Amino acid sequence: MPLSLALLSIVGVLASALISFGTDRAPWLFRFVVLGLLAVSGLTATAAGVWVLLTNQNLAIELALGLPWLPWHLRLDALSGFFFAIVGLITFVTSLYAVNYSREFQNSPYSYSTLGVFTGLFIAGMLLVLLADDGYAFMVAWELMSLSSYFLVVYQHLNESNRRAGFLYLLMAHVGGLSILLSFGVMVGFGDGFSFAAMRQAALSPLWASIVFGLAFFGFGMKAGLVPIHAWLPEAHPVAPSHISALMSGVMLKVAIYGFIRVVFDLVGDLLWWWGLLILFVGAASALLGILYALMQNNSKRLLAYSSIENVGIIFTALGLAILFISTGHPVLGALGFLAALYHSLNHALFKSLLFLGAGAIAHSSHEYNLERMGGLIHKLPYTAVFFLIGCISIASLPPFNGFVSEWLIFQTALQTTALESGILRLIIPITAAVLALTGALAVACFVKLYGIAFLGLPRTRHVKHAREVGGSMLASQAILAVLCFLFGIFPALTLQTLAVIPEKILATPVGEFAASSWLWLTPISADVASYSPALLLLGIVVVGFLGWLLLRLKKPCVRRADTWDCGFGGGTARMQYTATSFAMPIRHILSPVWHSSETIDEQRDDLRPVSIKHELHIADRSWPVLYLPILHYVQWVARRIGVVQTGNIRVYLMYSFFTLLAILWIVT
Amino acid sequence: MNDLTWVLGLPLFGTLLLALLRNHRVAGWLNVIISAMTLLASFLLALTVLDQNRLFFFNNLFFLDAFNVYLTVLTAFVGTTTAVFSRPYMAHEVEIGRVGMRRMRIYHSMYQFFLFAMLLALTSNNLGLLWVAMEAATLATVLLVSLYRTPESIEAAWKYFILCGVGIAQALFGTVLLYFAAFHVIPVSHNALLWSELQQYAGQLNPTVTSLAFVFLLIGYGTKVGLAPLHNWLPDAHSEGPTPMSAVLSGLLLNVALYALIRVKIIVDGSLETNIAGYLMMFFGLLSFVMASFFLHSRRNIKRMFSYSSIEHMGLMTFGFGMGTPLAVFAALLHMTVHSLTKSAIFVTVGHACQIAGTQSIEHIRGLIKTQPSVGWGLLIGTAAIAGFPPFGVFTSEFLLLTATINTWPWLSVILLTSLAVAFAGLFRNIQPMVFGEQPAQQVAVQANMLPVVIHLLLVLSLGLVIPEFLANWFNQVTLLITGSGLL
Amino acid sequence: MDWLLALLQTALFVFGAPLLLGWIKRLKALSQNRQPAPVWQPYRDLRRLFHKEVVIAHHASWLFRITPYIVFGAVVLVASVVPLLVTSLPTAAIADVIVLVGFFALGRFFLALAGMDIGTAFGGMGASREMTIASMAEPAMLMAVFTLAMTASTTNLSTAMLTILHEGLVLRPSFIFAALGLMMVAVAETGRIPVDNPATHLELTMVHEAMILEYSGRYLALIEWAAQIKLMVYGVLVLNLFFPWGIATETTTNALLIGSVVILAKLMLLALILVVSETVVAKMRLFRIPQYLSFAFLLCLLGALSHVILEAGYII
Amino acid sequence: MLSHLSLYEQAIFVLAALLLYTCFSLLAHTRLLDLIRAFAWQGVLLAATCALVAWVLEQPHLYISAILTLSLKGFLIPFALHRLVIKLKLQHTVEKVSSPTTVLLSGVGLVIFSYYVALPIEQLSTEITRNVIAISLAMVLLGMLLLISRSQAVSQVVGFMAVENGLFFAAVVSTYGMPMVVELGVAFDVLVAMVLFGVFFFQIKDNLDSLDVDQMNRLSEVDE
Repeated sequence: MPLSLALLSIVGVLASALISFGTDRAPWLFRFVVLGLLAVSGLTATAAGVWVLLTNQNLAIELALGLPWLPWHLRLDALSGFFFAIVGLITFVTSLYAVNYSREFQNSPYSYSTLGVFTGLFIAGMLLVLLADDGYAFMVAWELMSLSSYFLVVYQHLNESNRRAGFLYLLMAHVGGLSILLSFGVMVGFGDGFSFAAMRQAALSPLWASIVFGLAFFGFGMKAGLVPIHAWLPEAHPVAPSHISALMSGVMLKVAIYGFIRVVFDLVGDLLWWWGLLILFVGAASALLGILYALMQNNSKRLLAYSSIENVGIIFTALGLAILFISTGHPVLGALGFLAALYHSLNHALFKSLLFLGAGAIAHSSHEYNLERMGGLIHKLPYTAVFFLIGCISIASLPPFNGFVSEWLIFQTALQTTALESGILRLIIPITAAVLALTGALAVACFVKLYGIAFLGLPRTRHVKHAREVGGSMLASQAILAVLCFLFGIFPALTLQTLAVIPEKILATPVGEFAASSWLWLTPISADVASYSPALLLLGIVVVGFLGWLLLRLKKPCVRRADTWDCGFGGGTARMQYTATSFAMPIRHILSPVWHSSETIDEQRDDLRPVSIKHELHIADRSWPVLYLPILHYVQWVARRIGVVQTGNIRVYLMYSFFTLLAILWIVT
Repeated sequence: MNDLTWVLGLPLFGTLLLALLRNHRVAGWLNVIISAMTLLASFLLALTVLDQNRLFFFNNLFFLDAFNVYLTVLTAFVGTTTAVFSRPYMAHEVEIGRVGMRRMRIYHSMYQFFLFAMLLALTSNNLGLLWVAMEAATLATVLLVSLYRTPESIEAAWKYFILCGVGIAQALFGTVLLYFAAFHVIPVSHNALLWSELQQYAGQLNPTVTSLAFVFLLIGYGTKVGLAPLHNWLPDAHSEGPTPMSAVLSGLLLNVALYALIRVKIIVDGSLETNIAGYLMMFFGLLSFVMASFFLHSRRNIKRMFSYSSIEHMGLMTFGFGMGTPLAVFAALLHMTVHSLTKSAIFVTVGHACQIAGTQSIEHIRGLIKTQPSVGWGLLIGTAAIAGFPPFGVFTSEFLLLTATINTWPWLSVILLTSLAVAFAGLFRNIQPMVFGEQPAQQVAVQANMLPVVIHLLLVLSLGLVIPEFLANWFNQVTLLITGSGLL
Repeated sequence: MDWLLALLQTALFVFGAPLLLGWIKRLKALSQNRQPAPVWQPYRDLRRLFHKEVVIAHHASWLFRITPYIVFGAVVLVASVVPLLVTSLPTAAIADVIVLVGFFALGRFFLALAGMDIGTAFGGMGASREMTIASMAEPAMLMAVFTLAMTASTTNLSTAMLTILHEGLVLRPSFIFAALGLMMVAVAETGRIPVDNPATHLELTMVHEAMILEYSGRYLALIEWAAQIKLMVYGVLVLNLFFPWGIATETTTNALLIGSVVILAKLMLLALILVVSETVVAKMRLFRIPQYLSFAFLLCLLGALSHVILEAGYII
Repeated sequence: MLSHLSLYEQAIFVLAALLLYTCFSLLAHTRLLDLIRAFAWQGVLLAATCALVAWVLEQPHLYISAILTLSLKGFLIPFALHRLVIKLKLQHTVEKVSSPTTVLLSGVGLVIFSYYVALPIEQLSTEITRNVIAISLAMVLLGMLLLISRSQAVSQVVGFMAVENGLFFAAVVSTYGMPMVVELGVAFDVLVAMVLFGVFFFQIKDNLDSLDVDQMNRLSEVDE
């Protein structure tokens, strides 16, 4: 039954794609029928996923598609159900959002039909990836997802940046896909057949298992945007329409993580400890570098994209811990890390989508992505401001919201390092945790910058000053996500008890005390090791705040509005505010070698006073000069060299065939 | 009067008729109609062949089995759709005065003659006759390549003529050697060139002679398949001739040449105990594949670029057939089908694109989606299909080929994947700017018939989604024929 | 009963914090041989501030006005979690030390936003500097916590104290490092010299003050008060985590009495140390602070290291 | 040891030697008209061989191919080429072969190579066929050498035809010709090819006013 629901949702999504062919003539068709269908399918998918998760079923079906001897195997189990629910939920929210947002393209050179068709295919691809139960179906769905999202990235193809990003994105996706395909191929080589069941049976020697792991890690890591192969992500995600960015950053990355979990934890099975170490390093590096780069961005959506890299890094760190613990014989702790990863995936999907939708709302009302030109929006977009604030608190992993819970779980897992025998690991893991702590602190700084510059202070440009609050559907969608961020932060115990079935299924280990612990108390290992009760905390903070407020209310409040204190000079203007760049300046100076930055200040001064000061700052991603450009140049070089073969002189050509003939004759005799 | 007479007779009749007909518009229509009738006939033929699996005609001079009847249908089909495309295309060429009436007559009659030669080569049981047909096809296409009489087209035609002529001559030498080997073995000596006989007596042929023969045949037909380093004629011929010709060259001629090679390989494998033929084909296939994938970067002429992509895919097929495991052969057959469908569709769109922009140079074709969305999307989706993105059929065949490679030569699969990625990058970096972005001022939409593109791409798409049972069985029969062991 | 005790302890925190500050100021004045203000001066200041009228910039948003309550609430909650007199109170289980760090971060987050809300250069500057310092300090802090947690194998404060108490007086190199590191971090977090100077209003040097420059009246009172509580919380943390002896483990009257006396003594001592250090050390440039904090981090790292190598013993 | 062989075989050997000689003379001649003459002689010799085989071994159908060869390769094509050369005013052009001696020496090398290649073919026939195959292989390779070493379109055509002569020789002697269908087909193809070549000469002449194929280098991928 849940499976048929899931299939139904996919059919609905595809149907929406079909309908959109007609939307160029009838925009209302797009805004109401197509998006409505998408929203409904999203809800259906969520229902299917949650259902499977709660009842912990494992349903399979074979569609008569694909190859005659290899039909499409589809399966819906707890793991895929969980991610299915995430995808469905975000699909629902974003399509609700798009009802108002898509007006933006009403009178633009870009057609609704393109948007609708490829959005449908994109979502269908993601859902199918989650359902696929054999390598062939998986690859088809995976590449479908990549290809259709490429068309969404280049949707506004008149801007150079979109085209560049699109090409880079598709290239990276293709390379990653091929690597994943190869990893499947190896497993097929040792097992029989492409169905996941057969791959599970495949008996791999540690070497081959490591090769599979390496290929899968590269392929899925490419898609998830791990450092150093992340460079496509901050290019591609921001340039898509905002609700698509939300889908890509919030959901598609999760699909990549799902794939990684499926292949490494489920199909390969017996894990080696050094995999965990590798993932731990790469994950921590991604988290740290991701947030550091995010901190330097002044484009709201680029900033969010980089912070996606950070969060993916955090998730992979947790997975690395899980592998380490499992491979060293502590399945329960491993399961804890695993759960932390899952929970953070869920949370990231929620708040990252929320923030992207918020950024979209800002752009929708003020046509502005550049932080340096925003400011004071809290007065113009009051509701969006509240939701965005909630998003920022959550992503900065501050209590009592959801982001904090998953980070807390990861810390708790890391602190169980004493259980390990190897002293090296016992030392490395806390250091990684410290790196995570640094990441968290930087994240707070980063989102203070984002929110403070964008929403607070004085408006820095005219059109920002005249921005107006966005429409109902956009607000509603953000509200839903904000509320969810709050709820998942307040009732983590319930969620984790539900999720506990997944590691039980995948890793075949009962999960610590989640089953036992009550809804109020979150006690991952045991009550006297660590406990956390966000509900009570919330209660406390409300009570205290309220008491304080009451005490002050006892006597008549006398509040006077006055000008800002301007040190007696007068005339404080918006341009005197701290800018986004200056906000990040101290950190940029302290950690300067991280960025590939060039700063030029030229200052005209007559004898004493400066007349004009021109300041230029360019901050680039190091992965370009280090990784990408060399490969590009190499390929270019070969391509140019190989042209020599085609000299254009017929006698040379004849010589080729002549000598080839002689050579083969020589070989044959 | 059997179906084969129709299949061969119609194009021959068309050749003569169109050679005499003056009015090029009527000729265009007739071209379509005759090709369509040929297609119909080949369908009927296929139906008769598929139930009793091998047929002989004209005292064994011709024969049909699953392999060549499938290629016959494919040839007739692509021939027809291309004819549909060529009608408006050539009309436009006449309008802008690139070709005159006389040459239009040559064009149409040669088009039919080319089809005839292809079908003859496919259906003949006699290797000598096969050779003759191939040579005839070369001659016909030489005329088509030089149709525009520009210095470039003359040059291209000359190179094509000499290179393929010499190559095919070597193929003839190979045939002679084969004949010589069979001469003393096969009782009825004038049957000694019949493929069916040769296959029957393959075991008794002198291995030395057959291996020598195979070398020459490989060089000979390999030149026509476009295997590196014998491929040099291919980009020139593709880029300078009229686009419908490029479509049929890529879609059909290369296939037929490869078909001939495989026929020979079957016999040689029968006589040799080593798998030398297979290794040679694998080597040249891989070489062409890798080389072409790099060639796709930094090209100036769009048609040249796609001709390199043809080389790449022919290399892939040759590699697959060379590998010779049932899975590989099945994959290669599938790849043959989807490649010729996709590639001819691409050439159709490319032809229109060039007419829109009035040039073949890549950096002058821009913003097709704005000028003529149908062409732009056609080109983009066709490219995505040929680059091996699912859910298109090319992905399926490449996937199977990769699986076969991993099962037999695991380390080669790394090379394959790398050059697949390189090739993809090469294709898209050139295509994307042509399709997206702002359009140049002088660009205007042309009267285009996108029906062939739609049909082809839909077919490829459906092959990617599901391979119907009968087709699978059909391919399986062919696999059985080639490798001696089926897949299903 | 326990809940009542917890409430009482929290109240003690909240209302005792100004006293600690007063004591520190007095000591400082004495050390700089100035005429000291009475110890309860901070209470007077707070009272005055509460009665003053509030002046708010014209375009200050609602965020500016709720921030003080949030900051105060967060700090009070933290105070309610930290064992002052007695361990194993029910409140201690609500949050562990990581949550505690998180709550400080929450307060800081809102304070920084409030600073930017006005749209002056000062606010932004203060927020930026505060965030920079905090992001440097947090890893060090957590590293210290981890060292502790690895020893006591818990992040729950009262449990940790109990474990350390049970093990009795063990000389742990790791604790020496961790304690030093934590102290340095505490100095940075509470905005004392040499990281920040609570007594200055020079825009070149001020960090915390720059953020709250626009606050006045009762809002300022709340924020100041919160700062005082924070100071005390850190003090108590350092003391009770590393030198928990004397803290009441069961809720009998004399145990409580002993506990309160002991903690009072300890705090007075700590204040003395702080004052001495503040009088001998000078305020640092902003870009020297990272070195200071990385040194703190190094200490904490050494702590963890020595725990793994020397105490946990076996190493592969 | 030649004395063991029958008269017929000796005759075949003589003809083979002569054919080989004509190939070398093709390589040696740098004037087009001489080249064409030598080619004509080759055709005649081929026809003679054909007739001889037909007469000695009673292969009546070989008479037809003998006649075909004589008329096509012996007279028609050389004559046509001659006419063309005159028409295109090429009779006085002397081709510049980079180093004629190297070409000839490599030709000798090719002959040896082809013997080496044909060596393993012993059983299933007398060594006469083996030698014949060696010779014809040599002729094919020499023809290609001619194609490579000459830059004149005309001499390339001659080289092309020489290649065909070589394999025709093999066909005639070792297998008494091919089945009739093939014979006719081949002849037809050669004829058409010749006609096309004729057409092309004029077009090339028009387009790049000389028949030097080295000047055909518009279509290349170099310097991209």
